[in-house]
Amino acid sequence: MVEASAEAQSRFEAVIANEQRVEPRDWMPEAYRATLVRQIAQHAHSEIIGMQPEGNWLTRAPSLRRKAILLAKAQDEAGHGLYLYAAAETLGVDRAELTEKLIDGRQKYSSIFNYPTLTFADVGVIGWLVDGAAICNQVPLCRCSYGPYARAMVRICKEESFHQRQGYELLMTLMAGTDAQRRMVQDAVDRWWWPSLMMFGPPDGASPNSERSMAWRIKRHSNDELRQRFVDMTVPQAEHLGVTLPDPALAWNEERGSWDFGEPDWSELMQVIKGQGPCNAQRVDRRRAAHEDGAWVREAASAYAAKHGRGKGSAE
Amino acid sequence: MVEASAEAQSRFEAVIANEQRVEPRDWMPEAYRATLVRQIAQHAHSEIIGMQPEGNWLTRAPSLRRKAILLAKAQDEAGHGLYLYAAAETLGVDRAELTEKLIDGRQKYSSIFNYPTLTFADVGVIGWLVDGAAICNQVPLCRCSYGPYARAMVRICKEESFHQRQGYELLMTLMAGTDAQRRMVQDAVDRWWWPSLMMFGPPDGASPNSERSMAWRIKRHSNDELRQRFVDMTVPQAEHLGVTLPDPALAWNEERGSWDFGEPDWSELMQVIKGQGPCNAQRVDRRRAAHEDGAWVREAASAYAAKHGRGKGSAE
Amino acid sequence: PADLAAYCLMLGDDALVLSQRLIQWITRAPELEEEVALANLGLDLLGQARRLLTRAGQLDGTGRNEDELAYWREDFEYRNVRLVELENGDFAQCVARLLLFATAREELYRRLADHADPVLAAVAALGVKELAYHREYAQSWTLRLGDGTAHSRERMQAALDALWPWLDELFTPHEVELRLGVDPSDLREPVLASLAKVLDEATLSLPEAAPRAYVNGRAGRHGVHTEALGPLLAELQVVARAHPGATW
Amino acid sequence: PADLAAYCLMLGDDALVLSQRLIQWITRAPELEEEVALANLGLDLLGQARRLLTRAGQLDGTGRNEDELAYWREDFEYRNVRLVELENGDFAQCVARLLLFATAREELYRRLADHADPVLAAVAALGVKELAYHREYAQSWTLRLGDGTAHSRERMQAALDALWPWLDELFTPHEVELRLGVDPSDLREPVLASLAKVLDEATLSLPEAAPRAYVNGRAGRHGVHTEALGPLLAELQVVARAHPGATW
Repeated sequence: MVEASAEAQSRFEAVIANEQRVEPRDWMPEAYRATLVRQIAQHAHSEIIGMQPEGNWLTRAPSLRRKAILLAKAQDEAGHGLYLYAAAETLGVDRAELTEKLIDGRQKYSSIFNYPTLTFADVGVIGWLVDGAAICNQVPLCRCSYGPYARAMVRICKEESFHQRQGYELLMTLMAGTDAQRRMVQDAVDRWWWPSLMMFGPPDGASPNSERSMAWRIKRHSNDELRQRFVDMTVPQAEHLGVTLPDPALAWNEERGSWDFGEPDWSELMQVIKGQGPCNAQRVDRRRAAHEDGAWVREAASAYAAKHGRGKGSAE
Repeated sequence: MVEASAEAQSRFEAVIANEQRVEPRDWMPEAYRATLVRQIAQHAHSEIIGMQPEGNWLTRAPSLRRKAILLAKAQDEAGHGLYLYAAAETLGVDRAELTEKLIDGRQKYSSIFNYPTLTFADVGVIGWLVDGAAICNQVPLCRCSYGPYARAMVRICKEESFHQRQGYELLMTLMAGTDAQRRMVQDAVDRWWWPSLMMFGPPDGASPNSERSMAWRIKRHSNDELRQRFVDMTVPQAEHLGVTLPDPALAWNEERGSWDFGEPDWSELMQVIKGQGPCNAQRVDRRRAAHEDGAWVREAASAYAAKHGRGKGSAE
Repeated sequence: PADLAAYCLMLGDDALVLSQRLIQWITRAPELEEEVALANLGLDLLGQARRLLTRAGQLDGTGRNEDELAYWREDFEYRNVRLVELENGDFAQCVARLLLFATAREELYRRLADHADPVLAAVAALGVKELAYHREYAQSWTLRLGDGTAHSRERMQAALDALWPWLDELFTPHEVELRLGVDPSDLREPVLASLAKVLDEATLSLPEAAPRAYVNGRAGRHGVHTEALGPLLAELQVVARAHPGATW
Repeated sequence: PADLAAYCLMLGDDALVLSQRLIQWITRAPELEEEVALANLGLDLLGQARRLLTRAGQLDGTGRNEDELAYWREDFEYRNVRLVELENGDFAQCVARLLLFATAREELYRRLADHADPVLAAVAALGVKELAYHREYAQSWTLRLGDGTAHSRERMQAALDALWPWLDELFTPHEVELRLGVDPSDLREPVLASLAKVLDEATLSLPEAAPRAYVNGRAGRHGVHTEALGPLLAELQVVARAHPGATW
């Protein structure tokens, strides 16, 4: 790559400083571009892999209305994946290449999806806690310095809030239901609470790349700030729902005007990040199988498009 | 093939006439050999394909005792297939070749297995009616003129009778059970009765090869004789069970000392024989898939045996 | 109204069961665009199923709602044609089934859009548009796979050959249909003409396979299904049945 | 007796669930001899499961029989290790799972054969012989696949690599096991030694994969399973549950 002119460099810095948007045609530092590619790709992969844990209950949803809601959500997630891959493509990578990196493990997705969904209540709890945590992480990204990513996030966040409300509504219904349904909810909360807290990443002291991302206005809040915000938002919701969050250290701190809470089991998280989570292999295997089983279909579409002079062979 | 000496020919005829056994080392007419190969192969294929309709309920058997019984039966059927393929191999063909002929449609299996098993009661009804009809067909084969086939049939018939009693016992249990269980039994009888009658083949007038098989003492009774024997045996069992056989023409004929019965829908049978039955494609596809999916395993076993100088590579 | 209820159940069960088969594709499709499209088709069919089952429950005098009908009937009470319940197979089979079903169902809905029953008419009127999109989607993939690579043509042809024998059941009238004056054998000619045109354009052969036999004259519309339906319903119903009387 | 009941349930569930997985192979095995052998192994495990569940029902004070325990518990009440519930995969995975499980279970049964509980001791005493056969069967196929063709070696190695991370759960003590004095961590050394020997002879590498994580410290023995168990139980239980109170 050509060395950037001092002028381009200072124009980029001014855009950042003035809270304006960097656009695809603009010059940007290589490290900024690489950071964005990594983050957007990881985010796109998370949408796609994230279809699996809930997708696990699509065929078994216990009412046709819930089935329709869940199916619409799966469809939204595939759509989010598409927007995000498109945003990544504005940075000069392509989707096929990112998919390869996902299935051979060179790029990550959110570790939360490496936990199993074991009852239909998990669907509600994922909506409430996992989508809730995702929203805390993602709302600030709507003001991210990179234009295409910020715009994708605006649309995604709107839909995510809708999913979160649907999740919470499902849980309210279950808590008003039978003992077995309430038990399912509490069990799901017990399993998902700590992994949700870990979605904000390691404690600030152990998060080496955060500072630069903050300077570039890709990231706007530290991991611990966002985690605290999530806990403060969620505790009253849990009370309203009537479930117990599985943390004996959880206590209102008058002085801070915030909830104190315990320390997640970071060693378990590290296992999951290193690929040893309960579902890491399963998730990637499924994605790989879909990709490989579909290769002949994509080839046929390309061959057809080449013969008939149409664009790249996806459904029109 | 060398022309048989007149002496060999007359020795063969004497063996048949004296109700002795033809053995693999003996000279035999080519048409006799070909008839036996076709019949034994078809019989072996029927045992193997016949595992599928009942195997369909192995994973769903509603009590652990019934699951064990059904699993033992599936194991017996695989065993019967092995004896029969071994009997066919004494006539100079090999199992792999017969399997190829099965999966590419050049050899048949009993058409009864092209009907679906739709409830657990089907397992009982198959034991009672289908194994019952098979026994009517097979008991005379224990005296078949070809020694290896006759000996295989002795062992097989013993196990088949055991399966038939187990099937009937299951139906007795269901008929003593809930309304839903009784309904299942009647529904299964309604579906399996006519196909069972068709297991004896077309009416004698339309069965061209029967006469020669009878002369060779491969076959000993005509299709219609066996069918009548089966009906006479089964009607009182149905009464004892408390089910209705779906034939309004069924009536005791005092004069004949036998039951009169209606005509099966031969056109439906012809559809099934021609490959258009509800399950023809499914049954052969499953067998083909198992065979093809297992090719690499069989190759590995052969390669290992070749390296280590052991016999053909099946489990020791 | 008993006949009309039975008819709504037939059409509703077709939609529900095919929707379940499409749903099984989610997270397994060859491309993300197809994930979105198949979910979309599944949602359309699920919506039709919900309205038709609801109507059936109103008309049959039992007052059962859509969930009671979907989750608490046994397979012999389901009235869908066998085509929609068969296991998924590969993407070519997905496309082939959609092509056969959508072509026939669009044609049927077109005729039902002015049916005397206002609910059925409304489902059909909206359904014509939905099914036209499903047919177009299936046609566009039939073209791509048929006229794509040699390998894809072979797979698409195999899929059509495998599913063709089940098509006839969609044209074979049940006594209820005859009494209601909605004989589906009228669909045969226009549907076959449409399919022939698409297959020709896709460089595929029109299969010649004969229809699949019935069992003593009964098939899907009479509740005599294939071995594929039981496991499909077991999966569909398992959670609902583990919690009788619960609200979700 | 509550601890002993819980322990019988753990071992019984291991046997029941693995038996169900083996049963799914029937009509799908690579050779008829393997149909016979896998049915045989499945029958042995099913027999062990029936005796162990019966014993658990006697000891836990509920008086539940084998079928009430097999058909009417939810997945979070199942106590099997996750290894036995994973989906079947190919024949190499079938062999790899049998090898890991049978080597460990034979070793365990050997120690339990003189247990104070006469039923558990009897299951174990018979089970040692059965499991020795299972292990030998798995070993013989490990050798053939490992030292067969280059392709089979690759698949056998991949299967071992995939299943190895689940092995550790068989050695990780549950509090019930500690209280009963049957700490399974004692098995680790002899089992790993046996496996190392077989893999070496089969020209395979000993996998180095780390154990699969638990969920907040809980896994199969605590009723926190993989996503594979729910569908397995749905299939196992569907008919029984459709007819509550019926006798079969």
